[in-house]
Amino acid sequence: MVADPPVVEATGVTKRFGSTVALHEAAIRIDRGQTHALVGRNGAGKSTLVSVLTGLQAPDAGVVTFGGERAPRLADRDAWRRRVACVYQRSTIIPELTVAENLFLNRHDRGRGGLIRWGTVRRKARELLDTWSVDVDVRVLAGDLDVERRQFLEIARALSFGARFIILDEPTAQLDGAAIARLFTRIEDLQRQGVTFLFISHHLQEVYEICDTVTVFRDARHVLTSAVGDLPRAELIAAMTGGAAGAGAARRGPSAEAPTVLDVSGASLRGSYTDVSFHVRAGEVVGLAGAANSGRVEVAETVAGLRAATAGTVEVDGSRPVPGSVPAALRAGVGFVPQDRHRQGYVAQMSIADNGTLTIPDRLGPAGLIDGRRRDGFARSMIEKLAIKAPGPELPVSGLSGGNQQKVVMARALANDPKLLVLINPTAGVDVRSKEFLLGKVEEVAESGSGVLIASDELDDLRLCDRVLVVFQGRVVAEIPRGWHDHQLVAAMEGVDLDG
Amino acid sequence: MVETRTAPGTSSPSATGGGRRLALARLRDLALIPAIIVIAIVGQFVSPVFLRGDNLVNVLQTMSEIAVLVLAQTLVLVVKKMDLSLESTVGLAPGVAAWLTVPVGAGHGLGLLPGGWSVPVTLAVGVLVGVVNALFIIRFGLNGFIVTLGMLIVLRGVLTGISGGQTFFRLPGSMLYLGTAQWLGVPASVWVCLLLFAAGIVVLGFTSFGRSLYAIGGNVDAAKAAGIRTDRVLWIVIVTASVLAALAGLMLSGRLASVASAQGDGYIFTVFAAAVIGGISLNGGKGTVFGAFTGILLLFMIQNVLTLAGVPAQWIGALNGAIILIALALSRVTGGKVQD
Amino acid sequence: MVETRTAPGTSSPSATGGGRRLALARLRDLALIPAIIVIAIVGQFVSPVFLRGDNLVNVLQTMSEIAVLVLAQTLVLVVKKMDLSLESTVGLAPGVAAWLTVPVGAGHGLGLLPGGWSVPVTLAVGVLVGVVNALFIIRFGLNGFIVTLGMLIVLRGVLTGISGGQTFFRLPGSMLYLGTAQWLGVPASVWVCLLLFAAGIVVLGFTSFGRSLYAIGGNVDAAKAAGIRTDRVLWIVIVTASVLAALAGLMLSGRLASVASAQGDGYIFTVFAAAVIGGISLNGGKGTVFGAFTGILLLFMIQNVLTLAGVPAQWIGALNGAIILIALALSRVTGGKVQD
Amino acid sequence: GDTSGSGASGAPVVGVDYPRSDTDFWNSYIKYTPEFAKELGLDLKTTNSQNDVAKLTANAQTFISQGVKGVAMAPQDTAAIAPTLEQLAAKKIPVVTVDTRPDSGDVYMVVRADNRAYGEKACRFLGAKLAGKGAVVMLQGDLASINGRDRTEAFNDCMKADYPGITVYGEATNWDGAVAAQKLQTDLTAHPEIRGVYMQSSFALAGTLQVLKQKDLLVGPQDPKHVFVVSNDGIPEELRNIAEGHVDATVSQPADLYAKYALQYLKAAIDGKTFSPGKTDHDSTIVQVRDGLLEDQLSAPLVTADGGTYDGVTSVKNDDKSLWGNKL
Ligand SMILES: Nc1ncnc2c1ncn2[C@@H]1O[C@H](COP(=O)(O)OP(=O)(O)OP(=O)(O)O)[C@@H](O)[C@H]1O
Ligand SMILES: Nc1ncnc2c1ncn2[C@@H]1O[C@H](COP(=O)(O)OP(=O)(O)OP(=O)(O)O)[C@@H](O)[C@H]1O
Ligand SMILES: [Mg+2]
Ligand SMILES: [Mg+2]
Repeated sequence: MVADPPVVEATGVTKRFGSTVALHEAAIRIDRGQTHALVGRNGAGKSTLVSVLTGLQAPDAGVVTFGGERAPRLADRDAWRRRVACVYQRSTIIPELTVAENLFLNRHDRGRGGLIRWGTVRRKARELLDTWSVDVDVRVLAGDLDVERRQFLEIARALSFGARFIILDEPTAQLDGAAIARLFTRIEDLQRQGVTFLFISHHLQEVYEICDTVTVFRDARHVLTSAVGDLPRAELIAAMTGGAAGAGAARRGPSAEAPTVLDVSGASLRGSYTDVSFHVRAGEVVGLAGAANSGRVEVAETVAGLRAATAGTVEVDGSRPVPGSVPAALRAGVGFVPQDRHRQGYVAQMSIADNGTLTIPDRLGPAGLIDGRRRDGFARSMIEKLAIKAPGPELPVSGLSGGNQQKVVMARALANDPKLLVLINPTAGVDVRSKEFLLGKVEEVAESGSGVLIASDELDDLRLCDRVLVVFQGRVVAEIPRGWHDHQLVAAMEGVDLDG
Repeated sequence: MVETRTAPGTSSPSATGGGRRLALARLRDLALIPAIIVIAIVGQFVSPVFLRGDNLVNVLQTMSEIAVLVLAQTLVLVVKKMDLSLESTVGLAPGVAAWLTVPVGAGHGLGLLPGGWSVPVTLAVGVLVGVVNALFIIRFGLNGFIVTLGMLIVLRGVLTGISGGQTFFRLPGSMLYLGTAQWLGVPASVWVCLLLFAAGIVVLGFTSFGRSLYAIGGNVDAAKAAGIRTDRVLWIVIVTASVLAALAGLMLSGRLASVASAQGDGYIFTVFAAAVIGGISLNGGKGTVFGAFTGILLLFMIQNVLTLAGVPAQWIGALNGAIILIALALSRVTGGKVQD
Repeated sequence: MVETRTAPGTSSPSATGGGRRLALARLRDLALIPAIIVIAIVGQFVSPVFLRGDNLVNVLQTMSEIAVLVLAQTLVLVVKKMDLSLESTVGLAPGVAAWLTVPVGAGHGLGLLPGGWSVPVTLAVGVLVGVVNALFIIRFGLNGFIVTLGMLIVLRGVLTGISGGQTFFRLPGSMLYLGTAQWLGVPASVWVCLLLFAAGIVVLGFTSFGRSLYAIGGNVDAAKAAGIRTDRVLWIVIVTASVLAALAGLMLSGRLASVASAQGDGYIFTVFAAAVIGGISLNGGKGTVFGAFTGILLLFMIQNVLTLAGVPAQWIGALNGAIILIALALSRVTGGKVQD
Repeated sequence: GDTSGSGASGAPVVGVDYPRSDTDFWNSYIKYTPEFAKELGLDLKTTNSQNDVAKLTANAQTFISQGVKGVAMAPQDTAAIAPTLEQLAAKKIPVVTVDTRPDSGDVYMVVRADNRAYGEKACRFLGAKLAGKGAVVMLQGDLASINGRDRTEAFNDCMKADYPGITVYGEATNWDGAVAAQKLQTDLTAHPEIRGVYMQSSFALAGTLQVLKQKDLLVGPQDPKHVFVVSNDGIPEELRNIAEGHVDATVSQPADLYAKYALQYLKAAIDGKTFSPGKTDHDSTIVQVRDGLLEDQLSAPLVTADGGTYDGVTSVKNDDKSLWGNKL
């Protein structure tokens, strides 16, 4: 055991992107057969380390060794792939190619004359996916798969190289509970076969569930490495954030006579949800829980005006905004944080000020003109209120870290002093500290008399809700008041009725 | 920048880093100014005429119509679309007006409408072309490049069809006005061009409508989620661009007192080159109207210098192209990755 | 789709939905076949000459050079780049060869090299242009559209420069071969074109190299992660496209027994129209070589029918454009969102 | 087969390829051709090669497929047409070329006006008017055009030989009116001594007059500031402008005669007639330009307001009924 060289060891690794230092003399050592967790806040440098360890990028300084030998040249991709397989944080699925081809990209089965034998490729793909019980036609385009299947495709491909060392960079971020369980069963199988893992996640309970050792990165540096069992959760968080974790204060619920700010009745949208009715009162926080594809996101998007229900009504603060019109919803008093901040949340090359005030053009100046000073004033107060780390309101949002980008999106949702705040996955991919902060803000907003609707499958998001409505296959199947146990909610989301 | 990271919890970008990025973004707007100055100096060496007022007015006048096209294309590019058909609209819009208003005897028009109708007809054709483009692109979701490529061919063909390939002469007075009048001693078309650019700078830089163009070009889903009526804005942009092209055509026909059936042919290459050299991104959401103006100004100054220098005709094309490529490469160096 | 959701755990897209999508993906390849059949029937009505062997060979021969350009552009589009300069390479590559090999007295060449050098020189110019493009695009990271637009202008200018705008003729025999020889009673250029397309179908459909083009066009980072040497593949594609353009130029000069200084002008519009109608996406990673072939075939069949029908010349342009637009709209209906 | 060579009426089928349809001159040719075909009793098939020699080759092949008995064409690229001529010769289909003379290959007859004469006539007119000194701008067409080059060379040669006191500023314009106007404007600014403009085609007509007007140079011929404008083509608009005193002269290209004699020679070829060099019955001369190549050189008169003679060049008055521009 002692004589065994580590599967991989990186020492003194430094990597800069322009003026950003992504890794500063970072180090990691992963021993054979271990499942090693790497945690840290957004932008701590985890994914950068992954790209160094998989040979996608050369470090500016530092040494990487595999089993005691120096890493291969960057150009020698085959050598890298024999040593390490990886599920990258950013999707490496090519949507225009079929499932089968994605699985065997650049290692097609070739017959005489070096031509690809598509039949064999498809058969092998079928076999591979069967072992994962992923039920898809391997001839469909990968782009037509849902997010979860795509993630499994990614995982199945990475694990199919037969490498003895596998890196998983936030593999669970896109998966729901059942899928995560399936993935973990598979990982445990491989662990028994002696495969070594480097596992990255913002879900700390997962670290405790399947990992042996944990390394914490903070601000581009290695902070500590420890056996998982020796490191209580609070200490782990402290190591990540460089301070003690704060505890959320309990919040009073809304008063009984608080007016209704959202009334959804009999809403249906073909293919997404059916006959959904509920209401949210001023000062109340209501959760919409459900698995991926349950329809919860679509319900929330309907309220925000991104979709129009085919039947039923949505009433916001006593008025019925035109269905399917975001501007109408805005006027009715809805503030909105969309599902995916990269896709719908912000315009990357526009400044914080412009992004933050996109929903309130009428407050920036007369006759559609923008008064730059007034806009920047708005933005400065946002930066202050939400503690956005930025040198000034003119910085493009692309220059912010993930957590801060999400804060900008939240700031915009709050910009028009909403009567009703609609949040979809508000803390997805956000580290613990930022998460606490954002959720604290949500509570503050509720305290001040706005209604809040949170559509999420993240238990931490739902914990602060006064009520959680569980959506299963397009219908609201349960209403669970505050104070639930995790397993109770998870079971409801999976469609399992614990009460029989 | 390492030191800014040493204090835990203050991993914010250093103010200087942010400031530098900001300064670069502003500089990009002015990226061509050095090149313009260099050309001006070279021009003055080549011929003492170059910096004389009347020559500069010449440059402005001859570029005015194409500059309006550049403005139109800039709007379209900012929302991440493309409109190749602008070059055909430049010919077709005044062509239809001439066809309908030029009397049967004098030219070979139909003489169906009195001359006063020519300007409204020109602009109406612009609107119509824009509406057709918008229908295909926004309503039917077809790719803008290829729709407008098809339209370019169709519209050019329609102009050849109605004109029988001949040039319309003897245009009504109202069509000539913009191309021939002088306001305060400077050609009206120069004023129109400068005023349109000024308006463009104000609208794109200082109004929420203009900002919504950048938002759409940068991330259309985000723009939609932020309550911008993206389809409506796109309609307005595409139709406006066509109307601007029709206006450019009107100015050009006025200046040449005729509508040739090939009017506008090949302009689109120059228009794209000017816009991109001027810092407009083909990927949407980036670049300013002022930058676009410097782009087209640079190109026309170069042409003017080449003409004054009496460069052998056969080498003008190669020289012009080489200078464009160099300007492009330089604008990348001075202004960051301008072209993406 | 609601009913497929009722069974827990099978929230997969229904098999029928997947199957339908699958069928569509394959159909896209054949999307133009109905249109081609319709044109063939219309053509036969218009003139009994249309379906005769010699007329069909005419169509194939006249489209052969531009078809090779379409193939070249297809490769480039699949990797999500663009090469506008192909149309200038068509003229420049054989132009340089003629300039160097045509004797001083006969044409107005320099006569520096013996005639046998003309073919290697043509291809070498193709390589050179490709290398310059690749340098700008891959090495310096400039936008392909605008680099090749600049190159289009420069290369065209260089050809005008070396030829003085005149046409090179009395070309050496080796340059004439491909454009004039007959193999098995069919023009050699038809064979070359068909063989190149067959090779394209095999390479893009059945080799790892070909698939890597699609991977790069679909997601260049993912391709890199999958071990594809993306830069190397891009270099090969861009240079190959230029060489194909040079070859197309050689075939064209051979057929016309001369190199006009305007050779290739305006081809790029047709090339893009054919590729896109044939299902090649401008956003990379989509479309097949066979589809591209049906695209250019359709366009040339239409032109042939219009010629046989004796459509008044001034309306040919408009009709041609309108048919392209319609084909485009139809290919969207039959083949899904072809154009994105 | 043989029968395909005649139309339904038994009239011989001939093919005419129009070179382009985007200039006034060629459009007149396109208009005249069917009229004369009817007059001569020919069954006409037409194509248009849109100034693209590759298209012309394809069109010729279409004609062969259609079984024509003769082809008239106006190859704007005189070198590239050789293979097509060989192909037609192999099928024994006689060819008449209009406006241009192929660089190699045999044709039955070339019907053309002498483009060098155009340039020379313009040169002499300007030389006479400017009394041999001053400066002129020559707005050339496209460098790629043979006719344009002939006009340029002849104009330059004549100026150099006979009027060395006149400076010529030549500008390539790609046959584009806007480019022509732009360059003229620059030249007039840089060289105010310019007193003459020779444009090689009517495409630049209106733009040139506008530039002159803007520069206050559009004044009567008596005014010392007058800029002498010589155009080319003879379209009605030029004739009108001559009448108004804005344009001083033009060379009238015989569009009607091109159409008429192209078809007449085709008919003669089908009927098996042969021609030899010498005067013709229509005020022109057939010359043998090289072995086996005859050329009917139609007259292209200089048109002026007074019909005078300028340094040996005679001219006709702008309202002369024989001009094609007055017969539309
Ligand atoms: N793509 C980029 N290019 C240049 N600089 C960047 C880029 N991404 C981030 N930065 C800079 O690096 C800084 C550090 O980002 P990082 O993600 O480490 O912040 P953080 O402290 O983790 O914030 P948060 O807790 O909100 O995630 C950012 O604030 C930003 O200015
Ligand atoms: N290609 C790049 N260009 C510029 N900056 C980069 C690039 N990649 C990463 N960075 C910056 O480097 C820092 C570390 O990023 P990295 O992606 O490694 O963080 P991470 O720990 O994986 O964060 P997360 O938890 O959000 O995935 C961040 O500030 C990031 O913005
Ligand atoms: Mg962060
Ligand atoms: Mg990461």
